[in-house]
Amino acid sequence: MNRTLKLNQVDDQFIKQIEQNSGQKLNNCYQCGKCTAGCPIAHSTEFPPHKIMRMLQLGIKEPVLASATIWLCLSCVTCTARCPKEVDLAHIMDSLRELAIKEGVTQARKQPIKLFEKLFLDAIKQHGKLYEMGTLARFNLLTLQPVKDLELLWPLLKKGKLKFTPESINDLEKLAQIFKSSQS
Amino acid sequence: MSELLNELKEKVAGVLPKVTCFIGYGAGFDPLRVAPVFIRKTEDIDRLQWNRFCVHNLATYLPPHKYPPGFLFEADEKIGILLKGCDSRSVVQLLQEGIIDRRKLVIIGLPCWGMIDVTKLQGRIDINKVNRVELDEQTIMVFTNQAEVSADVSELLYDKCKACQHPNTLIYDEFMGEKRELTKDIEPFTQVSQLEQMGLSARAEFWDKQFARCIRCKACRNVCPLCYCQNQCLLDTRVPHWTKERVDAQSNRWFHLIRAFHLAGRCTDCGECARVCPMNIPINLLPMKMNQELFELFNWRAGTREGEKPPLMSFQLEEEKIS
Amino acid sequence: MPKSITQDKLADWLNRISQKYQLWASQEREGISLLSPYQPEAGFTLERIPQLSAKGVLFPQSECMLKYCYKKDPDNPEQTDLSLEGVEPHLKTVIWGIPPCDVAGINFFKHVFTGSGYHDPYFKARHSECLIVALACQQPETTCFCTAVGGSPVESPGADLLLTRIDHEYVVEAITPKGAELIDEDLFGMPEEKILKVVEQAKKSACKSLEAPFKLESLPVTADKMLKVFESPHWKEATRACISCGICTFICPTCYCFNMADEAQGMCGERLRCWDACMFPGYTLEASGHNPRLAKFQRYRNRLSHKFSYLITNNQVLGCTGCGRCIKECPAGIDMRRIIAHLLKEV
Amino acid sequence: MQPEPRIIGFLCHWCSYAGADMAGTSRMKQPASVRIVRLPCTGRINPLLPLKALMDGADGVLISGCHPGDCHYREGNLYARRKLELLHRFLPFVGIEPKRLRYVWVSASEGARWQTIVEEFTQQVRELNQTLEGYPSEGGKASFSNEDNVSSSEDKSF
Amino acid sequence: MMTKDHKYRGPGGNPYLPRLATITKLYPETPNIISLHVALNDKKEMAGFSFEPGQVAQLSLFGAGESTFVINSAPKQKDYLQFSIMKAGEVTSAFHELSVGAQIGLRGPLGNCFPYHEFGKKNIILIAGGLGLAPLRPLMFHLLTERRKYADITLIYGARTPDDLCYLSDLDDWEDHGNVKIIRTIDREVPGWGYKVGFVPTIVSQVAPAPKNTVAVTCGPPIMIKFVLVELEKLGFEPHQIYTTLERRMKCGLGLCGRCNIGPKYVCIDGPVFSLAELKKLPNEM
Amino acid sequence: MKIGVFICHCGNNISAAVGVELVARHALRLPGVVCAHTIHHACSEPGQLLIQKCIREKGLNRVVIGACSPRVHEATFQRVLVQAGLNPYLLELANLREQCSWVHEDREAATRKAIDLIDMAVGKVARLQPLLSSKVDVNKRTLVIGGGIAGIQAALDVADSGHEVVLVERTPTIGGNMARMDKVFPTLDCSACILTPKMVELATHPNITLHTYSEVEQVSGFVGNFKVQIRKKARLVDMEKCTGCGACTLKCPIKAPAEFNLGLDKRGAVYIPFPQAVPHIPVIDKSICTYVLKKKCGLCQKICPTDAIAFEQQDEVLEEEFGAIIVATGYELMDWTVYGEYGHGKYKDVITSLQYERILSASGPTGGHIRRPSDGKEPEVIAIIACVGSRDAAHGRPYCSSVCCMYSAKYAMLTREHLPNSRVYIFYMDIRAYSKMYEEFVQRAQEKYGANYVRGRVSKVFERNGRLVLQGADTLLGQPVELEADLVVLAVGITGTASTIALAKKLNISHDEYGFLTESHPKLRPVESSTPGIFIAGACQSPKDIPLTVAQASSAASKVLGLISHDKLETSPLVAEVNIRRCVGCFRCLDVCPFSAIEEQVLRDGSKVARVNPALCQGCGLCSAICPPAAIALSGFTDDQLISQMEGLCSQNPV
Repeated sequence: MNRTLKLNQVDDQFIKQIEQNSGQKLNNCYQCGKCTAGCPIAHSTEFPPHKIMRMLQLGIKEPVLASATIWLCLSCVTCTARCPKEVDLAHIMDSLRELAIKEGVTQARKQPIKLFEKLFLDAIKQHGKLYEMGTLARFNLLTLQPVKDLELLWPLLKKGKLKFTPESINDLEKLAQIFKSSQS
Repeated sequence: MSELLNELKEKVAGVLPKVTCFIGYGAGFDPLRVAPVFIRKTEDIDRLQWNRFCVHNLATYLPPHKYPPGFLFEADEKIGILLKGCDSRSVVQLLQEGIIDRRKLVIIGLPCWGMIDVTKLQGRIDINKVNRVELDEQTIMVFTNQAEVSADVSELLYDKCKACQHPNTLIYDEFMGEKRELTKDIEPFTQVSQLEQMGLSARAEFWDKQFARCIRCKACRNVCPLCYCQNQCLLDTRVPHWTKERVDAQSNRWFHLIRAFHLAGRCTDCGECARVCPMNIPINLLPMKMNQELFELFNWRAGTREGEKPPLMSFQLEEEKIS
Repeated sequence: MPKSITQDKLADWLNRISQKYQLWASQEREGISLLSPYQPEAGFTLERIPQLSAKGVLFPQSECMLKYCYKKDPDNPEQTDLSLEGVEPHLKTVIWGIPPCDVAGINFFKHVFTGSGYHDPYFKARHSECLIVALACQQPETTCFCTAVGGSPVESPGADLLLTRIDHEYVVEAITPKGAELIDEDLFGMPEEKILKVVEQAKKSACKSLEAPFKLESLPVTADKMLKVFESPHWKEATRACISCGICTFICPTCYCFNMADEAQGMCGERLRCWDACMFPGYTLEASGHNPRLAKFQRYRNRLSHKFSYLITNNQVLGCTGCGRCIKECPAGIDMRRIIAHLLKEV
Repeated sequence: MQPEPRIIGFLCHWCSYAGADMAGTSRMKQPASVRIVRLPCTGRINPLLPLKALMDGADGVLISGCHPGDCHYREGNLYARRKLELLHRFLPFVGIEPKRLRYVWVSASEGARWQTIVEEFTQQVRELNQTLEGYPSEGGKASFSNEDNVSSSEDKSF
Repeated sequence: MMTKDHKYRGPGGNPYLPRLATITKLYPETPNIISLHVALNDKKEMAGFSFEPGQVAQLSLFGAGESTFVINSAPKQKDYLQFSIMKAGEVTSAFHELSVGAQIGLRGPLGNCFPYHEFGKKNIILIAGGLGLAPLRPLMFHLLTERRKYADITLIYGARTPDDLCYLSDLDDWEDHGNVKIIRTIDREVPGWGYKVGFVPTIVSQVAPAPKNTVAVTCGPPIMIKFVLVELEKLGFEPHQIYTTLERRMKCGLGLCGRCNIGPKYVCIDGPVFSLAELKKLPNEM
Repeated sequence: MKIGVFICHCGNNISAAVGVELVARHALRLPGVVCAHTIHHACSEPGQLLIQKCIREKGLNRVVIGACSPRVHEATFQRVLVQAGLNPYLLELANLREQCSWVHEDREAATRKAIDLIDMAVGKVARLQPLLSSKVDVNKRTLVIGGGIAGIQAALDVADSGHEVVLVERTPTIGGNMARMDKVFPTLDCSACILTPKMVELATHPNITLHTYSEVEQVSGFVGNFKVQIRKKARLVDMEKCTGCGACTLKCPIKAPAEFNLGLDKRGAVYIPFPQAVPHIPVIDKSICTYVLKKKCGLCQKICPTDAIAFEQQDEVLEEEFGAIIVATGYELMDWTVYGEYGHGKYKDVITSLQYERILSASGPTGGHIRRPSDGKEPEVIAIIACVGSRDAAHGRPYCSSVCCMYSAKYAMLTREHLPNSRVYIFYMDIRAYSKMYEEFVQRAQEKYGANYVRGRVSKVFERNGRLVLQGADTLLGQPVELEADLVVLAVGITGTASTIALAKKLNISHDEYGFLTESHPKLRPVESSTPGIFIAGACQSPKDIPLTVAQASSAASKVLGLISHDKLETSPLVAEVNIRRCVGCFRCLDVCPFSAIEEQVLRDGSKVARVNPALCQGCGLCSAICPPAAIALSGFTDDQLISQMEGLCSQNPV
């Protein structure tokens, strides 16, 4: 990454693709950093959101697609909500993930993230809301790290933050419809 | 010394046709003293003296403001003068202030090894009864009718000579003898530092005592080459009413403080004020303290660099040493 | 009959005098000898001629002549009242141990301030209650010339007592009855005959040791001669080095010129008289800006003419006691002896 | 209780006097110690003025002008700064406590700063007064009082 | 002439102490000269106060100081003394700030006076410039009280501008009722000025009074006096026919403080009036 | 001396904290005070009348008023004195409100302080002297120096109000730098379209005399009365006869770099700087014309249809008088060649912003087509480097040139309009787009025109394979970057000009180390120079864009109109005065006077003393603080008055 960046070798195609897929003008970003400031995962990633934006503006493709950021993104949409230039960053992240999957830029390290996404969505599909205990237990077992985060169990239970049994929403029918339509 | 004197006489003989008057040193009332002489004729050249008693700063006769034209010199007279290193600082300062005209001045410069402060002999012998003196480079022998004493010249030097920074005339038309090198760095403001070892109130007391003696003969002011306001001196006026008539320690202190401030950045440390004081008050310390501070603040030493603006006549937006 | 006192008893004597009188004696300060109000702990010295003459005791450098006070009544603010109070000093004083030339100076003041013209009440009051103890001057200084102006280093008319030192003993001659009262019998003894002879001898040799730099004829002739050399170019020539300071006048035993000025503090204040010096350029400066003695040679000429001519004309007294202080202390090395000698030769 | 010290303030008209006015307009309470002499500019200050104030018995002298670079007359305060610094450094040499003199820069908008400076400086002078430290002389203190100070003592030496 | 025994004794015999006095009237004479009427606070002393024309007094404004002024009221005037003060130095400026009722100090009379008793039967020519008329004013009053004793009286009076002329109403009065010939002059032409134009010495040479049986008295700025004396001598006046009053910086007024001397003479006690003959004997130190 | 003291209650603003009756009673004890009153509102009509009544009845000749700050009501009370027949300067105010009652709570302490303040005021007032302000005639003519947009606007504004204006322009035409520009931000309208009408208006305005190719040579005098020498340099073309046909310029065989196009092309020895020049009259460059140099050629003379070529013409020096002067001398680009790293002038395709303006301009050397200087090709990649000679302490340019951000964005837009396929990179540090529509302008450049902004300075420009390579960094990315460009435009910083400095010396106004003129007060007197009567407008004061320049020019014009609306100027009598009897002629006052108000004066006896020109003196008092014998005194603040004021405090009786 620390090689000198040749500005002339800008991947125009990449920029166009992202702009098209996301419907956002990358140049609208003026690098104020508010996205990063509000991002819950910014601290734990190599490229915080604003930097992703900057790289996109310059057409830097591979490092962006290979970065954990796009997978760690929780889609909490805080960035989009707070962007003074109305850039829908969450949308751009989606587009990036899409492109990454399409281009097969998925490294081994990133697998658990995909797994987590799957388990997460499964739980939602099933209950209409998150079943923390179940999802985590499955994730830990499937990633072969059964005792991970076990020390958190007791304090969370004590405070009533974790429940052994899942809760479901009332109208699971409708939820199923949503899933269905989104997959089509 | 005597070689230098001969050279001086030759030089003056050479200079005299170019000037109307040459200011030098001549015999005083006893062998320990000299007096300024004003040589106008060739036959008077023999009155010149050069010895270890020639302490007077002859520059004091130069500012025309001090003596209205026609009373000491005519307005257009060209003057020759003998200047020691320390005295030449006064001339440089006067030139800097635009008070004297270099073109009307012929300066003979020389190296100086320091002048003997005859008052330092007092206590060893009554200096007011001396009728004979023998002097060589190192030793002085002094005789009265009743007694004699010999002393080491280096011990008897004026304090200013002991702290001499400029043994050679700084600005001159002709230089006699060989320039003297200073062998070691000498702290120029020792006299000031000595006094500063006292506490604050001790210093106040010291000055109270000193100023209680002052008789306001104003010789300190009048002998000063830089005090050229003469009649118009602030110390002589009642409008504005800066000074009080009563001669007491309080108002004498004020008198000398005013003078010190008027000399701030201008005093060239010639020490004449202290020398002429009939009450032996070390008045030169006040302007010397100013000099010390101005040196520390602005690296300023009056009378050493012509053409440079004195620190109190100039400023910097950002002062290096003032916060 | 002369008495004598040994050196070790002098302090006792002074202590006793200082009980009854304000006593002035010389004190050693910063390398000079100064006539000061006597304090036993400060000691005294007889080694050297005092730096300043004794005139300051009877004619102080600054003296309050009167006090005034303006008063206002807040109920009648447009009216301001004035009160005046003269201040005349009455103090029994002894001036002790001064040389005959300074005594001559006081005699001179007596002529001028209490002579034929107006009397000066301040000097008069001080002088009338003042006793003078003179000390014969046995080893004159190189600048001394009292004999040339009619004085003597060892005789002191005008003093009340005269001391002459012989080794550790001082022979005391009472010149006036008032002086005799100062001699306390228990401290004094009778001098031996041979001591008195030594005194005579010493006095003679002291006089001999003084060479007269010039010879004056009678006072009126001197006055006349000095007036005649008024236009001499020598005045200008001889005073080129003068810096117009006041040293010569302030330390002079006979210079008496003064200035009068008010100092206010709020509504009250005092009128002071302070020594002034005719050598100051501003001395005769008029409010119009005109100065009749603008050049220093004119001022110097006036000073010496005053001493050697005008005072003789007006007060029949010569204004110089030959103490030599003005020569010794002149910052410019001006020697009035040479000038007088030179001028007298011109006529 | 010790009386409030008397401090003479020399303030330039354009910045500091206006700043002191500003403190007044904003009712910023201060010790009643400073008596202000209004000047057009600190450049007008001859160091002899503050010195005379101290010699005549002022407990303190507070000088304030425009901030360097902001002088109404361009450079008056810059000259003043040099002179006052020299005065400040010189005072102890003749036995005057330099803490009795302070020079500061206060702009027309700095009422609060003026208030703080007055409080601080007054406190500093109060402390000095308790020890009578660094008075120019004993006579100095007295001349503020009611005493008829016109003296006739003549203990001169000759 | 006044004799020296006519001394000012002062309260308690101290000649340095002034008597207390009050300013009873004050009015501007010219833009920088005021005239004061001064009355001694002690009514008896005031009534007994006598002086001769030419004599001076020292006025004290305590706090500012003391200065010498010639008494310019008529010698017969017994309820006040008049002084005219030009603003020049510290003391005179302070006097200009006073108002009626102000308390001042007065020492006097001091000095000698004009030898008017020697003027009998003679022509008298008075020559004055500016405030130099002040010493001549009491003399004129005195001469007019005994007008018949004297022959022609002429006054040549000049100033820089018409505004600088003092005692204008007196001039008219003397001219109209005193049988005095008055010649007014100013230095430079000014519109509306109906009299002579030129410096006083020039006018003196123009008027050319005959020296025979005449005395001339002149007073004014030193430079004017100097040239008037020259002119008079040119006209044939002998030194003993010419009188002038001198101004010197005075302090004590008693011949003691030592600054107003010209040679052995003190202006304060031997003067201020001198004849030219006397002056010629003195060293040339004007 | 009759002093009246009036203590104001100020409603209860003062009396709440100060015992005003006690203060007034105390005042009666002070020397010279003949009456003392308290007044509820001294500034109110009854208050003023009471003061006047006392002045008249008691014959007061000095007045002390203890009330509010002199900054509030000094002028009011001065008028009260005048109405009562007293000189207004015989007044001293004691500030009992802002500096006493409002800031103290302890009533006793506040009263004691109030008494002190009255003591001081009485002390000072006793020494005050009546002062008369002198009046000087005001010349109604205005000189405008500099014919750029600032000078043009100022001249038109003053002239439109019916006053006579003389405009002096150093170059052969007016228009200045604005005339060089193509489009101007933030609207991108054509510079010439808005400027040239104004130029023509100026040239034809009945109240304006235009001197182009002229310089101010000498200035003396003071506000209301300046005397100015103007040198009209010889054009060698008779302006009366010339019709501006331009035939001569076409025939001239000599070629020299054209100043107007900043050396991008050449002009003849006789030339018209640019097509819209005003006056549209050629000038002959004497330094290269062979006829002038060697008396050979003379083609122009031969061809001129109106015989207007006048080789015999000489410089002419005019002496004119003015009441006010507006300086509008504009700016220059700093000498960017100190940046060796940017090619040092070595690469033809590294050009300055002003050069790029000319390239963009339809009347420019390329006819408005973007072609690079080296080979005339259209560039594909254009790099703009901002802050060249701005915000750069190392090159002695610590300040922001304030317009580069904007014109860089403008270039990006114009470039993309001209060459839609080009790429524009702007290397910048910060974007400063603070004014109306500016931020939007920059955004537009980025968003609509695709300008590539790279945050980071370029460290080096060098050539590689016929292209210019820029070594930079993207600080947002935290990574070095490199760009190959075809044309590099340096946004060169703006600086004051050497000729402005020289002019400032003649005018005696101050300037900073960069050659910008210094305003009298950075906030409150932004168009006044340090010398009264001389005003400054435009970029000669600081880097400025056109809207600000025009605003300042109009502001200077209104200041001028304010000044010349008076027939006479009253000068403040609070100025320094020399007592020539005391002056010893050391001239320290002359050295420190910031306003050159002090000059030497030779007296009749030949001695030299100082003299103050009261019209130039601003009353700062530096001179009186430095004068050793106190010969020069600042009226109203003399040593005597200040000492007396201090003694008032030190010597009076306490309560």
